[in-house]
Amino acid sequence: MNTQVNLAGVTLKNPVMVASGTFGSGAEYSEFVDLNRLGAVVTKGVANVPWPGNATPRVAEVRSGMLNAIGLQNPGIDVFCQRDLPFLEGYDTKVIVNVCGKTTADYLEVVECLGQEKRVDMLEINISCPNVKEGGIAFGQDPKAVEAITKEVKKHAKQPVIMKLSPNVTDITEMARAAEAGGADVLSLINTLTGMKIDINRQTFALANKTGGMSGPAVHPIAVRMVYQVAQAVKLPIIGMGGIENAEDAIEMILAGATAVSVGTANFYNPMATLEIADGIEDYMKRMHVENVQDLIGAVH
Amino acid sequence: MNTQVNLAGVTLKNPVMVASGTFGSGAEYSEFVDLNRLGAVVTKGVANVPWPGNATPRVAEVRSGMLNAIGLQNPGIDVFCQRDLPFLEGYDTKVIVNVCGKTTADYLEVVECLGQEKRVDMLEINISCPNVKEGGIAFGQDPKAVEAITKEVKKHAKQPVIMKLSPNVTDITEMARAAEAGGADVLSLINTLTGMKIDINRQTFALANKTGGMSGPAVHPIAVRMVYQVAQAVKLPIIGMGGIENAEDAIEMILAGATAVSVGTANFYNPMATLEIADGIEDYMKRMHVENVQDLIGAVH
Amino acid sequence: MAKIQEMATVLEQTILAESVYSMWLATNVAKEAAAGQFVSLYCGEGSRLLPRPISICQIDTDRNAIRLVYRLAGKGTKEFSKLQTDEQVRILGPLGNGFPLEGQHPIVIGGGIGVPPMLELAKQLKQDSTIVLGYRDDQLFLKEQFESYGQVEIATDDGSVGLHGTVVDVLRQKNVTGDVIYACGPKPMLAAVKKFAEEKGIKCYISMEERMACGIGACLGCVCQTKEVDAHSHVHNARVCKDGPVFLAEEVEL
Amino acid sequence: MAKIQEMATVLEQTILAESVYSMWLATNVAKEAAAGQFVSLYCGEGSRLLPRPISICQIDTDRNAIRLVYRLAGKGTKEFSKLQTDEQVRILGPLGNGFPLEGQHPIVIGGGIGVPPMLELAKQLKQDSTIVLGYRDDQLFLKEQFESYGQVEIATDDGSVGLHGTVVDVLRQKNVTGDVIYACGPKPMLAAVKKFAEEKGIKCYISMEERMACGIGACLGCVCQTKEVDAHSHVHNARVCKDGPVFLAEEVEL
Ligand SMILES: Cc1cc2nc3c(=O)[nH]c(=O)nc-3n(C[C@H](O)[C@H](O)[C@H](O)COP(=O)(O)OP(=O)(O)OC[C@H]3O[C@@H](n4cnc5c(N)ncnc54)[C@H](O)[C@@H]3O)c2cc1C
Ligand SMILES: Cc1cc2nc3c(=O)[nH]c(=O)nc-3n(C[C@H](O)[C@H](O)[C@H](O)COP(=O)(O)OP(=O)(O)OC[C@H]3O[C@@H](n4cnc5c(N)ncnc54)[C@H](O)[C@@H]3O)c2cc1C
Ligand SMILES: Cc1cc2nc3c(=O)[nH]c(=O)nc-3n(C[C@H](O)[C@H](O)[C@H](O)COP(=O)(O)O)c2cc1C
Ligand SMILES: Cc1cc2nc3c(=O)[nH]c(=O)nc-3n(C[C@H](O)[C@H](O)[C@H](O)COP(=O)(O)O)c2cc1C
Ligand code: FES
Ligand code: FES
Repeated sequence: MNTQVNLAGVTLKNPVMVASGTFGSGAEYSEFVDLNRLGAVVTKGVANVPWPGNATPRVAEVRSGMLNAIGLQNPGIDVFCQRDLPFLEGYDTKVIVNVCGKTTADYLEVVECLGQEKRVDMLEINISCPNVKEGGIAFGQDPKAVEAITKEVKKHAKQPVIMKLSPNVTDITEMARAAEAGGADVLSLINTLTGMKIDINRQTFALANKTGGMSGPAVHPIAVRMVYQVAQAVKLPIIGMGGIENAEDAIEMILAGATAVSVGTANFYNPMATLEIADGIEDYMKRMHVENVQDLIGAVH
Repeated sequence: MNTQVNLAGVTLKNPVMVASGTFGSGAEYSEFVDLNRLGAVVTKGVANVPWPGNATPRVAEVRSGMLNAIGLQNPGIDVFCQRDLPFLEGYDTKVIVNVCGKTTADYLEVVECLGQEKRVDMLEINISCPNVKEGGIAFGQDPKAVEAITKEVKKHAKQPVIMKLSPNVTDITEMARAAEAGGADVLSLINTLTGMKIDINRQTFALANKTGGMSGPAVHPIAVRMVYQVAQAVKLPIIGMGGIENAEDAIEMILAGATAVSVGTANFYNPMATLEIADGIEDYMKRMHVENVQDLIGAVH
Repeated sequence: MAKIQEMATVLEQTILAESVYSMWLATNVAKEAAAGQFVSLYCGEGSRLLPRPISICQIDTDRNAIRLVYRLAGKGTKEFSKLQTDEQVRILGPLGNGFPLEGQHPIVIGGGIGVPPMLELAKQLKQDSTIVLGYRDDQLFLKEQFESYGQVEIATDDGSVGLHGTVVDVLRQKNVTGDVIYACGPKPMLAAVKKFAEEKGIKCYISMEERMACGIGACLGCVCQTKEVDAHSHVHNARVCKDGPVFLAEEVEL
Repeated sequence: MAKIQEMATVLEQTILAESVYSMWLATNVAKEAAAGQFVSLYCGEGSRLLPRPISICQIDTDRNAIRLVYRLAGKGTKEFSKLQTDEQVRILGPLGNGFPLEGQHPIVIGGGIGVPPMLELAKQLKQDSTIVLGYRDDQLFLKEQFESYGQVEIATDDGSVGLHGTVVDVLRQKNVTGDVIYACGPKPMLAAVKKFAEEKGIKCYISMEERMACGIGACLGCVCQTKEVDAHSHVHNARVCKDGPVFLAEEVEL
């Protein structure tokens, strides 16, 4: 049985990755999960300088999901390279670094920095964070901006570039095509959907930031739809994510057109989710007599 | 205690309505619910001629929600006026007729027809159905189209006009402002979010139509966010809907800026949901010492 | 037949065959129910919202109880299968129209998980019925009970019991005759039964299945295609949950 | 202190006061736990995904069990309150850092639902502790047990028991002295205790609370503001779940 998949020349041992921001840089979860068994670890978004993020409360529960407004707190690229990357050195898995910034220059600074890091296999450019005032989603809701930043990043990047798309758009295929036109190697989707929760007893917003990004099983059908639409619209490989909590969810995403999948929120309530999903995909392949996981990609269309 | 709310001059005895397409024209649910206790009944979308809708399967379950691709099956405006409206004659509640069409002319034909019906208190114009190829959402994702159709409808309508907005857009406030510019009296939101489900065992789409509209508690945080954003952006009263299953959900929507709320999918799994919500709002008002429900509208901002 | 929404109490749960469960529920639905009607069961798990429609297999008015026989299909039926005596489950019913009781020599046909709804019908027919039951393999269920109500013929897909073939093979090979047919089972079986009935000129009622959301006729989720324009919908669609699940075979497209 | 994720078994559930429950759980978390640490409990209901962090109130290594004392706050705690003996609940723990055992004359302060985590601490201190507990009203809980571990002083918001006022009123009016303070309770109480400690120059540990998603330090959901740049985050934020919940009062902004 062959569970390997290929993302822009990078071979993953299996299609199961983790979603940026839900897994730190792997250290915390390494107590539960053998990182060697993951297709790739995607790190929390990192900027050129440390970001403090938003005020608390930063997380809230909603039905079959959650809202977060972390606001991309991160220690900055220097600490990241000195502390977090060396930790991953010891593992036989691919490392994808998620990059955020307030301006194009911020993104490029991080991308340049990471170009020198051998341990980094790919870059994931977050142009879709709904929780920061500048940067983030502002780059991801306008096709011209998507194409422009993709082009700039590609000019400076040493590693293959994944553009991470926002679901908070009228037409996701327009953004996908813009990223493709800009030279993206891979697309990942979806980032979180903007949501809000109000505490009716305290008559206040559940999150200090008022709005937050919704993730978890509640968003899965929207993610599957968008992955499917993008798979029909562009030729690039897709990393599918949004609400994947078990093998069934992951397989749905692959059948819709994803080459690999990322598991996010599910880690929070089931630290072993990624491994169960990797096992479950193999079980499914056996049951359905599928020799090569690549035969499942986009098989329903 | 005063639970009355006012929508463009129409007074509802309480803010609890039903969402179009989830309650038929009231006949089926009248076995469970005293329709006299509802603020308003909103009927299933009706077109100028009978529509057969989409192939089955038309519904699928997703976590904390469902997908539907009914495709606006309806018996046409003539049968509606002869059969369904007279049924509602006997009840002391407001009647809002949801209108759909493939072309502007279709909408106008229905609107003209309904102008002669005394039992109809308001019109809700569905420019946001994701399940039909022509009409529906096509009118609702472009501000120019929203404004144009609103203007046309307003020219022909005898009753106040509610424009029903789609959440499948980058910026809901843009659509709201366009409807306001077109002369809408009230806005209602949200219609369903486009989603997809794949049956991994049969390797096929769960819905014959491939995509369907997602509704139910899973979409509630997105609906609350959009209601809040629209309440900040326009002066029109808002009917809030999307995933309301209990009084807490309804109150959240009102605090976010909705003047009234519609209950949709919850009717399917709790036929008494609307009455429980109406009671629950009163309990909340007592508990919080709120004399007038209107004092809750947009109270969190 | 007023519809009842309430918490029903499990009286007994047993396993009849591999993945096939039988559950007796104490519920006022029993007071109103007719053969061929169904109920909606709701999950306790709050993320699963839609009803699981299950046909009524037996009605016991003395105990104010109904029996449901169901096959494990997914998460909902799995949840139900774990219910123990005295536990509760939310129910809405009775739903749909049920079978009209007609004819002198009825032919009662059930295939697979379409077998259970025919039991109450066979009981109520009190006629000289021929009962034809189709199963996958030797995991039969309810057969003994049917034997009290008529002449039972069996077909299995793998030939392990009775005739190796389908229920329609039984009808043809055993020259089964009658003046009305009642059938429930998978769509291909219903199509074959319909064709058989047309050939022989026998009136034929079939029970249909479709995905449901409301279960009471409001959402238009569960339609099947009709030959003529339907009186309610004014298009070629009838609601399985309200206008059915039982239809005259000639009226629907299969 | 390895973290354990498993199904814990309810040994006993009792009501201590209005809306305050005590639950003993058999779990291997007991083997690893320290005073001041907490566990994440998970709901059985599939639409509620996030952990409910609950402090460890007592550790019984003999029975391999921990005790949780919690107040009904919403749907999760309501679900837990219905768990009966032998039923199971998913648990992850022990989490966080716990209280360091220091000083000769500790002052142990608990307010409201901040009382329970201080019990195991008071037990382990084995010192001449002064224990100051604040309650809303006469619905006291755990008071008797604290009395085995030191001199107990009570304050209530409504004056129905002990001093009419706050725990800090007790500290001042009774001239409580000591060489280290441990406190858990609502934020305003912690702020007042911190101020008191600063005035008196007493070392002070406080246990913080924040909304959590992962509970293990990965999501950065649960941060509190720190005075200095935090060693892990490199900003003025520390993770309550991992770097806390216990902090030196002077290190955090309240
Ligand atoms: C009128 C009617 C009578 C039925 N009677 C019986 C019976 O007596 N015994 C029995 O075993 N089964 C019966 N079924 C089928 C039964 O409804 C499904 O097997 C059951 O809903 C599956 O639920 P699940 O949660 O286990 O499966 P899942 O696949 O997890 O269910 C997901 C969703 O799909 C729906 N669904 C899945 N399969 C079907 C199906 N075949 N028909 C309709 N909806 C489905 C479920 O209701 C649910 O909303 C009947 C169906 C209908 C329409
Ligand atoms: C480190 C720590 C230790 C705690 N120890 C105890 C204890 O020993 N006894 C006790 O009664 N309570 C304790 N709490 C508070 C307890 O976590 C909440 O009361 C509980 O999570 C409420 O859950 P719910 O589902 O009933 O409420 P809901 O309001 O329905 O919960 C919704 C969401 O908000 C979260 N949430 C709600 N209130 C709080 C809160 N105060 N703190 C953190 N998250 C919250 C829930 O975990 C859940 O994710 C502690 C909190 C923390 C952070
Ligand atoms: C707490 C939290 C933090 C996140 N941080 C980031 C981030 O730093 N960069 C990013 O691109 N996406 C971030 N995301 C989005 C996730 O990577 C993912 O796209 C989204 O959560 C959907 O997947 P899920 O439903 O499996 O969680 C974050 C999500 C959560 C819940
Ligand atoms: C089965 C079904 C049919 C619907 N039909 C219509 C319709 O005819 N016209 C319309 O404007 N909205 C229709 N809707 C959308 C609902 O009115 C409502 O906007 C949406 O379902 C969100 O609310 P909910 O989550 O409470 O269901 C339909 C929704 C469902 C689930
Ligand atoms: S399930 Fe709603 S009409 Fe049949
Ligand atoms: S809850 Fe995730 S870092 Fe603390």
